[in-house]
Formats: sequence, structure tokens, C-alpha cells
Amino acid sequence: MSKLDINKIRSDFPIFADKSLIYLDSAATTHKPKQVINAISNFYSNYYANVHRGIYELGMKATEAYQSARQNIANFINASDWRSIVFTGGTTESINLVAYSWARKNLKTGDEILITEMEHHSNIVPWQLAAEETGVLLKYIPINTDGTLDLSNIDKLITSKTKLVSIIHQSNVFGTINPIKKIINHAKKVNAITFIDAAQSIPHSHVDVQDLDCDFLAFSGHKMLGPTSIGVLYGKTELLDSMMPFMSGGDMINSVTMTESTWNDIPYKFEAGTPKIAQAIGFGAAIDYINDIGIDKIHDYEQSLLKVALEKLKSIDELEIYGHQTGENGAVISFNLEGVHPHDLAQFLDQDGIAVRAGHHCAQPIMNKLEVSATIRASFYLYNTEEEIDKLCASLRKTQSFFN
Amino acid sequence: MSKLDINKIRSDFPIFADKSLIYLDSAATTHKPKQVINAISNFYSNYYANVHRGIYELGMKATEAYQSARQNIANFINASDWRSIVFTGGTTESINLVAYSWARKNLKTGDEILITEMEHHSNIVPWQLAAEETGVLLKYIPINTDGTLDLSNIDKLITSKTKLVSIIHQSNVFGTINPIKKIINHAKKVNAITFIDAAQSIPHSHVDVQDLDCDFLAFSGHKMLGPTSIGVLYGKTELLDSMMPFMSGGDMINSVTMTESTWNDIPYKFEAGTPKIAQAIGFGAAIDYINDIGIDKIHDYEQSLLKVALEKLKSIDELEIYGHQTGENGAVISFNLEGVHPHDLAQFLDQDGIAVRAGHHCAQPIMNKLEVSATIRASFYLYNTEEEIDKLCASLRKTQSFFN
Amino acid sequence: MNELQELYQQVIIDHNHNPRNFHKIKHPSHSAKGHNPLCGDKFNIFLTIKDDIITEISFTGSGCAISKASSSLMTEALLGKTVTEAQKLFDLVHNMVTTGLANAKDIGKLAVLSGVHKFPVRVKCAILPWHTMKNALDKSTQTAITE
Amino acid sequence: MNELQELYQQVIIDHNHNPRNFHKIKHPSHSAKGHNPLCGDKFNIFLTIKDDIITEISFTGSGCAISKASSSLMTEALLGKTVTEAQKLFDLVHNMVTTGLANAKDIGKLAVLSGVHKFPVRVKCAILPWHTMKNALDKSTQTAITE
Ligand SMILES: Cc1ncc(COP(=O)(O)O)c(C=O)c1O
Ligand SMILES: Cc1ncc(COP(=O)(O)O)c(C=O)c1O
Ligand code: FES
Ligand code: FES
Repeated sequence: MSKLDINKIRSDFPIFADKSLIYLDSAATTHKPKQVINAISNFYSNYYANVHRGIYELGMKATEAYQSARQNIANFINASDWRSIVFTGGTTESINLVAYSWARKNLKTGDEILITEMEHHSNIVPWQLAAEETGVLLKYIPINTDGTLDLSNIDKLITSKTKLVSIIHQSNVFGTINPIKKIINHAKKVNAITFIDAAQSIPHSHVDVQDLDCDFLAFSGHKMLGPTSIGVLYGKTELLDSMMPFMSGGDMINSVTMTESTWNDIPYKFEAGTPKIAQAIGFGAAIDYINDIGIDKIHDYEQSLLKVALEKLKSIDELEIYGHQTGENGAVISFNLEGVHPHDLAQFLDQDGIAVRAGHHCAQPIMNKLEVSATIRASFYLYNTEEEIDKLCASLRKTQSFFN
Repeated sequence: MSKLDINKIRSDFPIFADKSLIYLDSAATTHKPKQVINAISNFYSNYYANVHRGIYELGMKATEAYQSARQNIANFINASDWRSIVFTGGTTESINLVAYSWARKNLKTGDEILITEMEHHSNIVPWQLAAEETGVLLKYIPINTDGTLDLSNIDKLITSKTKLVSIIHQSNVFGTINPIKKIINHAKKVNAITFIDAAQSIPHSHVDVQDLDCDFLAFSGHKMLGPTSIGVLYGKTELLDSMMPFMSGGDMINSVTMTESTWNDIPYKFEAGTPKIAQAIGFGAAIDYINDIGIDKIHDYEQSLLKVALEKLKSIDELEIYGHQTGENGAVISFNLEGVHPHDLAQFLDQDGIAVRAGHHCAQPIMNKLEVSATIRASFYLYNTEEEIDKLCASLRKTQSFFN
Repeated sequence: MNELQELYQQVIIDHNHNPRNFHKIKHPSHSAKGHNPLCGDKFNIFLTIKDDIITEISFTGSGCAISKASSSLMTEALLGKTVTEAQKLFDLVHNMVTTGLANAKDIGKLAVLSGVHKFPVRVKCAILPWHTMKNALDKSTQTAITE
Repeated sequence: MNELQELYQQVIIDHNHNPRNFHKIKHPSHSAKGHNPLCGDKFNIFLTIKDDIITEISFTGSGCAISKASSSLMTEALLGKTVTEAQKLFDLVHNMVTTGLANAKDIGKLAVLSGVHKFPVRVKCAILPWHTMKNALDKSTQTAITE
């Protein structure tokens, strides 16, 4: 096992005061350390105010905290300019923003959007709807049943018609880490805009937007120790500058007359209404927490957990693991136990205090490919332990024998 | 003064532990009682999980709390069906949702949208953009300089071309409470859809959507003791049912294939992505807090504060109050002090611990009408006192003499 | 016996392993599809109704133990019943899986499904085949979706 | 003297009440509009430049005491200066209002604006006329918006 002070870490998370909880669903959403919970309470209790427009002292404190959260997040993904960081309600809203303000405004019949069969619904449906409205063709990079992308025809899929390539960085079903740099480079050759759904990668590994050189990238606070209802759209400043607003109203305008309005600078142009102040501050505190431990150390620790988990799960008869056969993978494992429906299995695991997810994981095209209706998914984060993996395996074996 | 146990109430708000703070900016955003702050911390600390999809115990507790917040809010505005309550990021998002999913889909050249000159930018700009895209005409009910709507030509403004009438219930600048029932009835005669921006009314008075019989209504959590990043779109179920989704992704779908998707039931159809769980629970706690005191008692108390404030402000020479000349008004007062720019004035009031707002209050068309660039706005809520009004007046006089 | 074991008792496990009437009827007079969007599971129910009597009933599809056993038990319970009796049994089962309450005489063997009310997320599993059957009787061509 | 009084000292109040060069120039060689979106205040700056020397400078518009005094003081400070000197003074003022630091010799009377750095929201007020003047010099037709 790689070194993390796991007892210290677990003691930071109030939820684990309940010793019987084995939480293996961090790919859906993660728990929060007290540092994050307290940052939110402290804001509401001691310096709550609206931001940007207040002359008064209180508003200035809130504005500073809000802005420093933004800078914090920019640094975390190595964005060179804080104006690239647009606060949204989450990855889903980030993708919809681009589907409305970029795709619908820039694409026309004959153009193509390319995604993959591995996407989360939030990186499928917004493009389906935009494609339908604009007459654009939505194409898919196929997947192999081993949970990797089939890039053999990539040159035929990315053509001069391709205007947007949007790819999941790390699969929320298989854990597969996709070769996005390679795909981004292909896209650049045809001047397609690139969008990375980093909801599953940024919480677990160092992602550098300058190195990737993608145009857009999205992630969510709640999947990385932060609050619900906050996420980020990263966008290159020139691109954001050139776009029309998505939602409109207060704070995102420069001036409003009865006949027309002009827009505020980025990122504010895309942040209509009272900002997500408490959520941004909470998200900033989550980034601080991760930075204090070190994202690379977290990554290494999870990789060692993953190795152990794969080994132990593979020792269970008639347990089929999807993916994890080659290449780099995050600490997310989908599997099924022969003869036990995943929802029954999840129910039995819950009985032993083990929280895993059963379902299609918002990725029905993958389920269709695997020809299953659902899988069990166990996913890990910095607070999980090898002991918990042992308990998972024990509970799986017990359930297996109950059903057979 | 009407009776509220004001000491008890103030002791519920941690921010007022700072005895020197005189917070008169609740129309922008309100402070939070510890009951709300604790509800959020408690959720994150003790039963945090994603909702809807989890088989496990934890997910069920979170789902119940989330759903009961929705029911709670439905009851508060007397909605007959919880499915009418769509959670959004705030009033601004609620309005944009309808501008995208209803207006852009249902309106065409020749149709008209009618709003008023009294609107907040969030009830102007979304319609401007939708009107521009669809070729629809955006018309305004004019205002009088006394802060009331000029309804003398209402029969000429609401015609068979009018498809949508969207009106601010209580002005965030003047405090004016508009005769929305009367306007809704006019709109019904021509079968126009009606939208009420209730961001400023619902926190302060009993609003009954069945009695109003409006089609849509919007409000924000943060203006009524709740968290940031949560609001509500109320919509009649048949109407919501008939609409296309706004944002798309996880949770709002029924099924997704590579070529098409089908939608979940309302309200989920409009709640794409991981829900605003902590925020909904915090909002629910805010409603509980208001209910425990009683919205009518809060309203009466604010009205008595308003009366005192108007009297005392009027006794200051060369202080001009906008509005408040007739009819019903909420406890929001905009004014200017002759010879002192509102931003200078706000700076001096802040020096005395008094937080008021200086600016256009996201209502530039009103400023143009009043021929001022900005006003000072003092707004009151259940935690304010007559003593604070005295201090405001003293500070105003002091500043006045400094500048003259 | 804890709540989970009470739910997954022998009868359920048995019907899950060996579902009764688990096939397609050649020329059903009534049929419907059912879909649980929460998990993606799907069932088909087939019925032959003659003179208001259910003379044949069967199902196909896949789902969890609860939904499969519920389907299997349903086909057993409804064979030979009138359409009115089937509608009535739907109401009884619906009530039982949401409240846990049922009259032993009326509900018979279906009582094994009562434990599901302790697991709100799974109520949809138990009721899915019943909704689908009801849709088939109503000659509805819509896919039943458990509410 | 507290920070606020330091900011709103007599010089500022005086220039706010009696702004110097507060009028329009008939045929300016350079001019620009400035707008502070935070408060909605707007100013116009007019310049006549002959042989690289600012021979006339004036302003119109309205704003708070800070912005008005800053405009008035600016017109006094720049009259007779070269374009290069004006640009340099812009940099000095910009630096002073954000950090509070300035060399007394270089900055002269404009030092009264230094207190504004303690009030970050008001920095835009002090710098607005300077940005506008700079835009005018750059022959920019854009409205200056304080960043
Ligand atoms: C009347 C009115 N409408 C809409 C809004 C916008 O609300 P929010 O910023 O919470 O979206 C506000 C508050 O700023 C308001 O006062
Ligand atoms: C890969 C991926 N993309 C997008 C999302 C959507 O994120 P959110 O629900 O926070 O908007 C998720 C999580 O559900 C995800 O795993
Ligand atoms: S889990 Fe699908 S029907 Fe039970
Ligand atoms: S407040 Fe408008 S310029 Fe100072």
C-alpha cells in the first residue's frame, strides 16, 4: 500500500464516525471532510453576503473568498487565467452551456459532432438535442467489450466535417482512462473544437489543461469532496469571449436597456443571477484539502487499492469484471455476479453496510454493448481501505451462496 | 410594532453575534438562521448520499429528505402537486428555463411577450434574447415615476398577439406590490401564458399559486433564509408535461440510446445531473423556520417596520424616496440624498456598520425612468429592528453634513 | 429472521430460479411491455381471455429476483380468474407492497411479497409485472412504467 | 483620521463640489467615453494635443466624489504635459490606487487618491477617468470600461 495517513483522513470525515459504513460509491458522489463542511458553515455564519456589487465590508470579504476559490481551482488544473473558470451547477450544466451557446450557434447541417459510446448520458443527450435542432450528425467512436475505445478508424471518424469532439476522460463505468491527448491532436488537425468530460478524472489525478490543450473541460465539485450544486466549465478565453451568453439576467450584463443588452466580461457573462457563492467557497476548501495531501499521493494510493481490489475480486468464482484488461484505469470497477441480479446483490451488500451502486450508471449505450441491463460498481477514493475490500469480497461470497 | 420575539430571532442568526452589523440588504440576499446552517452541515456530516438511484440505506435517507423539502415548498405556496416544483439554481435559471423550453419552442414572428418597465434584469434579458431569436416582439407595461405600473392602456397592451405575460410581483427597487391577479386575469382572456417573478414577494408574504392561477412562478432560496444555488420554478403540471427539457443529461432521462432519448416524468425531466441535494434540504429548513414563526406575522412585523422607516426617512431634508406613495408596498425603500452620490453614501454608512445597497439594483430601465444612475436601497426582514432604523437615519444626517 | 431474509424468503428464491409460465403465448388476446427506468429491466406479459376469464397467462423478460418472482407468482394467481378479480388483486397487491398490510385470505401465497414495503426502492420491482398486466387488460399499447 | 476620512479628505470634497475643467471642448483632437458598469456612471474626456503637448483637457459626465475628483485632478495634472508624460502618469496613478504606494515627487497633488487602495471596490472609481484618457490618447473609439 502506498502511504497515506488513512486514520487521520478518515477522522476528517464526520460520516465515518459510523464505523459500520463501507462507502464504495465515490464515482457517484464523495463524502465531505469537516474542513469543507466548516468552510460552508463559517461563510454562512460569519461573513455571508452577496458578491461583486456590495460597497459594504461584508460583501468585500465574501467577494474575496469567492474570487480566491476561483483562482484556487484555476491553479489546480493549471489554467493560465482565472477568467477561464466559469462556475456552473455541475458537469451537466457545463456541457449544456456549450451545447447551447457554442454548438447551437456555430453548427449547421453537414457538420458532425463526435463523441464515444463510453460517454455518461450528460455527454450524450445535450449533443443529441443540439444535433437534432441544427441538423448536425452525431457520431460515436465505438468501444470494445474490454472497456477501451476502438480507435482503429479514428481517421475516418475525425474528418473535415467534424466540428466538435467531446470525450470522457475517465470512464465512470470501467475506470478506463482514455488517450485524450491523442484524440485532441487528431481533432486539432481538422480544427475541431475539443471538449473533455473530466468529471471522473480530475478528482483522482493531476489534469493540466495547458498540457492537454483542450478547448473546453468540465467537472463537478460534489465528486471531489465539495458541495452539491457547483461545477466548472473551463474554456479558452478567446473562445469564451466569442460566445453568446447561455443564461441571462443579473450580474452577467454590462448594461440593459429596454431594447438591448450588452454583456459583462468572461467568466461573469456566463454566470447569470446571484452566484453560487457558498458552493464556490466550499469547492475551494475541497481543493485545499486535496492539495494539502497531494493529488499525486492520492492517485498512487488509489492505484494500490485498485490493484488489491482487482486481485481479490478476481478470486471470486463467476464474478465478471468489465474492463481493466489493459492500459491505465482509475479506481472504479464494474462487475456482475453470475446468477444474482445486480439490484438484489446491492441490497444484500447494503445489509452488510456496504454502499455500492447497481444500475446503468447513466451510461446505457455501454450496457447495450455489454448486453446487460445493469452492473454493480465499486469505486474508491482516498478514504477507502484494504480492509473494506476484504469485507466487500466476504459479503459477495455470502450473497452468492445465498442465491445458489 | 407588531409582535415578534425579535431577540430570540436575532439569536438564531450567527452573523448577528457581531453586534455592530446593521444589515439592511435583505432584498439582495438574506442571512441564515443556525437551523438552516445546521441542516446543511448535518446532511453532509451524517447522511450525505446521492438521491434517487441508490439502493443503499444512506441514499434512501437522502432521497426522503430531498423529497420532503420539495413537498414542504409545494405546501408553502399551496401548490396542489409536488410535481409542479422544479428545483433550479435560482429565479434567474427558472426564467431562463421557460425562455428556452417554452418561449423558444412555442413562439413565432407576430407573437408578443409582455413584461413591465419595473422588471429585474433577470426578467428582461432572457425574453430579449428569446424574442430576438424567434422574431417575437417584446413589449413593456410602462411605469409611473411614483413606482407603480401604468395600467391605463392594459387593454391595448394585452391583445390576441400576446402569448406570454411575465411580471414582477414585488418590485426590488420600489417595494411596490403589483396587481398581478388583475393582470393575470387580463392575460387569461387572450389565453396568454402567465409568469410571476416572485423572488421578492414569497419571502415576505403569503403567496398562493392556486389562488393566483398563474402558469409559472419563480423564486430563490437565498432571499428567504435558504442557501445560495437553489431556486424553484413552479409550473402547472400539464404545461410542464408538454414542454421539452431544458438541460439534459443524467437523472432526467427515461432511456438513452445512441440515436434518441426519452424523458423522465416531471419535475425530474427538468433537473438534469446530480440534484442540488444539500441546497434543497437547506431550503426546506428555511421554509420550516418561516413556518414556525408564521409568514403572516413576519409580514405584519415588516409592515410596521416599513411605516416607521418611511416616517423617519421623510424627516431628513433633501432625501428623496422613490415610490411608496400609494397602495401596498413591501419593506424595500430606495432613496437618494441630494448632493451625495449613492456610492459615496453607501461607503459612509458602511463606516457605521450599516449595509445598504447602492446601484441600479439590476433594474436599469427603472433608473432610466427615474433619470438617476443609481439609488440607495434599504430593505428589511424579520431580523431588523426600529433601533436600526434610527441608526440609519443618524448616519445619513452625519454624512449629509460631511458633504455639505 | 431479519427484514432482508424475510423479503428474500424461499418462495421468492424458488420462483426466481424456476419461474412459472416463463414463455411467450403464441396468439395472446392481450399483451403489454413493462419497463422499470430505474434499473432498465423489462418484462412482457401475455394473456388469453375468453368469456372474461383468463385462460392463459405467461411472461418473458428479465429483472431482479423480486420482479421475476412477482411475475411468476402473478401468473399462478391469475390463471382462471375473471378480469374483475384480476383488477381487484392488483389493488390488493399494490396496497400490500406499499403498506405491508394484506388480508391473508384474499392475498394467499402473494403474501411473500409484503416484505418489500420495508425497501421503498424495491417496491417498483414487485409492482412492475402487475402494472404491465393491468396495461395489457386495458388493451393499452403503451409500455408500462412503474411510477 | 480614519481610513474613510483620509480618502474623502478636503481636496477630494473640494474637487467634487467644484470640478475643474468640467465642460466640453469644442473641437478636441482626442476624446473618449468611460463607463463603470458596476455603478452605471459615465464620463467623457476631451483633449487637444498639439505637437505632442496636451494644450487643452476637460471632462463631462457624472459619478461619485472619487471619480469626479479624480477626473478634475487629472485634468489639472495633465495640462501642458506631453503624451509620453501622460502615459507615465497613468502608470503611476494605476500603481498608487491599487497599492497605495507613490513617490511624492512624481505624483504631486494626486497623492490624495492613494487612500482608495484600502477600498478595493472604489479603485474603479479613481481609475475610470485615467482609463478613459488613455483610450482617448490611443484614439480608441471604444468606451473605456474599468477592468
Ligand atoms: C425581482 C427579482 N427577480 C429576480 C431576481 C434574481 O434572483 P437570483 O439572482 O436569485 O436568480 C432577483 C434578485 O436578484 C429579484 O429581486
Ligand atoms: C463521466 C461523468 N460525466 C458527467 C457526470 C455528470 O456530473 P453531474 O451530475 O455532477 O452534473 C458524471 C457524474 O454523474 C460523470 O461520471
Ligand atoms: S431491479 Fe429491475 S425490476 Fe427490480
Ligand atoms: S461609484 Fe460610479 S464611478 Fe464611483
